[in-house]
Amino acid sequence: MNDESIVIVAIRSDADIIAARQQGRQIAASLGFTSTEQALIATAISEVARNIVEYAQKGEITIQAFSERGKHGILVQARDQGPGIADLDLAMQDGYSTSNSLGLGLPGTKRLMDEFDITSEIGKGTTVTMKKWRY
Amino acid sequence: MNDESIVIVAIRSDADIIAARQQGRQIAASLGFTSTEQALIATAISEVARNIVEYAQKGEITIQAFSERGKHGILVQARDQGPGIADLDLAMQDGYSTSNSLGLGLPGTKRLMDEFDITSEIGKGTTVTMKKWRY
Amino acid sequence: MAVPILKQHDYLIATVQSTLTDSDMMQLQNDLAERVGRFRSKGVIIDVTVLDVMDSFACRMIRTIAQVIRLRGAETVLVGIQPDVAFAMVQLGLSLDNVPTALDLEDGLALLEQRIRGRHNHER
Amino acid sequence: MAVPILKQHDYLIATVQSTLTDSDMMQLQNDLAERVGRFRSKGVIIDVTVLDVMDSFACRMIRTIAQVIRLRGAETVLVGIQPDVAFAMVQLGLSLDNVPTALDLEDGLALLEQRIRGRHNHER
Ligand SMILES: Nc1ncnc2c1ncn2[C@@H]1O[C@H](COP(=O)(O)OP(=O)(O)O)[C@@H](O)[C@H]1O
Ligand SMILES: Nc1ncnc2c1ncn2[C@@H]1O[C@H](COP(=O)(O)OP(=O)(O)O)[C@@H](O)[C@H]1O
Repeated sequence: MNDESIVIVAIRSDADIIAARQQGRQIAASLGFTSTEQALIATAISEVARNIVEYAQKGEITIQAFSERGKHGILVQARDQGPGIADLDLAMQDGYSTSNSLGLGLPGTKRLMDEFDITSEIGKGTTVTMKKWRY
Repeated sequence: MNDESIVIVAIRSDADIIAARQQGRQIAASLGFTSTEQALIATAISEVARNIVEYAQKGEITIQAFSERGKHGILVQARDQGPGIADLDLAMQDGYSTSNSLGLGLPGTKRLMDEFDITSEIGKGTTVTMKKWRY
Repeated sequence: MAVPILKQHDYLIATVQSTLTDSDMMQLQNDLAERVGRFRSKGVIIDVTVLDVMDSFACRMIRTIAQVIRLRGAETVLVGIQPDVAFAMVQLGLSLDNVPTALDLEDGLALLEQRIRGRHNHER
Repeated sequence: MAVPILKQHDYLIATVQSTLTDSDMMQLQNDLAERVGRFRSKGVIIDVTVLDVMDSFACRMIRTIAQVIRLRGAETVLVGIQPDVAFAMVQLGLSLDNVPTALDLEDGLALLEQRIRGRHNHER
């Protein structure tokens, strides 16, 4: 994969979650990430993709290589036009969940990646942008 | 080491963290600190040096002997031109961390030393100044 | 894809063959709960050797399955978590709670055997 | 500097030789997780006798390693924390969570032995 190509995976069902994380792992492998790092990236993708299915029903995940000031890595974005998140600080807390869930998805995903950014607007949707650098 | 000499350790990588704390231990030993106190000082240096690598990428640690109103001791300063800390009160709380970390570094370091002072400005950097008296 | 469940003496062995969807997981839970009763099984092994991701959802499902099996009077042991998967789980902050783990099927069977013997020989 | 890992019967013994960098720690974790599988080890001892500082980073790494090893079906015991190091850890407010500790290698091996026997005979 070169720096221009972007892989977009539409997320509608839990089969799509699996497809997205497999794509993520493959792209991470092609970019030279170690197998341990590939597992972290695939797990992060799985978490944000599941949130799309769970809370927004549908959305998409984009995965691409990127370079920035001499650093290289993988950029993953999860986007949906779902209900949005009212309190982002709360949503980022370990154990906070509005569903019958562990509430580790967002804070845990942040721990898996090097950079993590989430924006959300009520009624408009949610976007998670995350990066992992290749050392 | 006499009261005029200052040791400056540039901090850029985790090898530098190790160098800084070894320097700190040696200087503390030469100033007559007990081995237990040396361990406390070395641990404090390790924590602030790691924060430099983690949050500011680079900076420096200065270590020096000092005397003040009949008291003698060691003065350690950690300086960086990194992103700074938005809320110092929050950063000084046990368990507060913006990274995948324990959040004990700053409050714990304060417990290890006799005096502890932190100043920080967003976009300008952070300076931690700490002292341990020799009894 | 449904998970095949093998009956071996007092035990049931569920070998996860590929990444499971949510409904596969629910299916597995129902199948195991039902068969523990049908075969009067004393222990269940869930083998996740081929799983390359264990996310918070999968983790929660495994915990739930183990709790259900426990209420049906049997023990569950999870086997085959690969090193990379284990590390990702820990970084994510996941815990399996009280679900015991073993390296692989062989160790898992030994652990079940000992736990079930222990369970009968000691006060709980 | 990489940490040498010794295999002794059912156990692995990792003797930290000097202060570890972050990547040494990651390496140690990967090596241990892999070898627990290769040698079917039941327990891991991490010997930190020569460590002169255990900061919050090292502490977190040890906790993570122990959790990963647990998911691989083995137990971890930390041995050799020196008095000064222990005092600094306590002052700093660090806890090793559920990682059991022993005075030295000999006690660590005895503790592992007990824990592994205990694990099989009792409900956890
Ligand atoms: N894409 C999303 N759209 C709307 N709400 C979301 C989305 N992702 C997360 N949330 C909200 O944030 C909370 C925390 O998410 P998370 O940490 O992943 O935990 P969990 O999904 O286990 O509840 C969720 O319970 C939900 O209320
Ligand atoms: N030198 C620094 N530059 C910028 N931010 C810092 C620096 N040191 C500490 N911080 C901030 O303060 C928080 C608390 O620091 P600390 O108590 O050392 O815990 P930890 O490093 O484990 O997160 C950090 O998570 C980080 O956000």
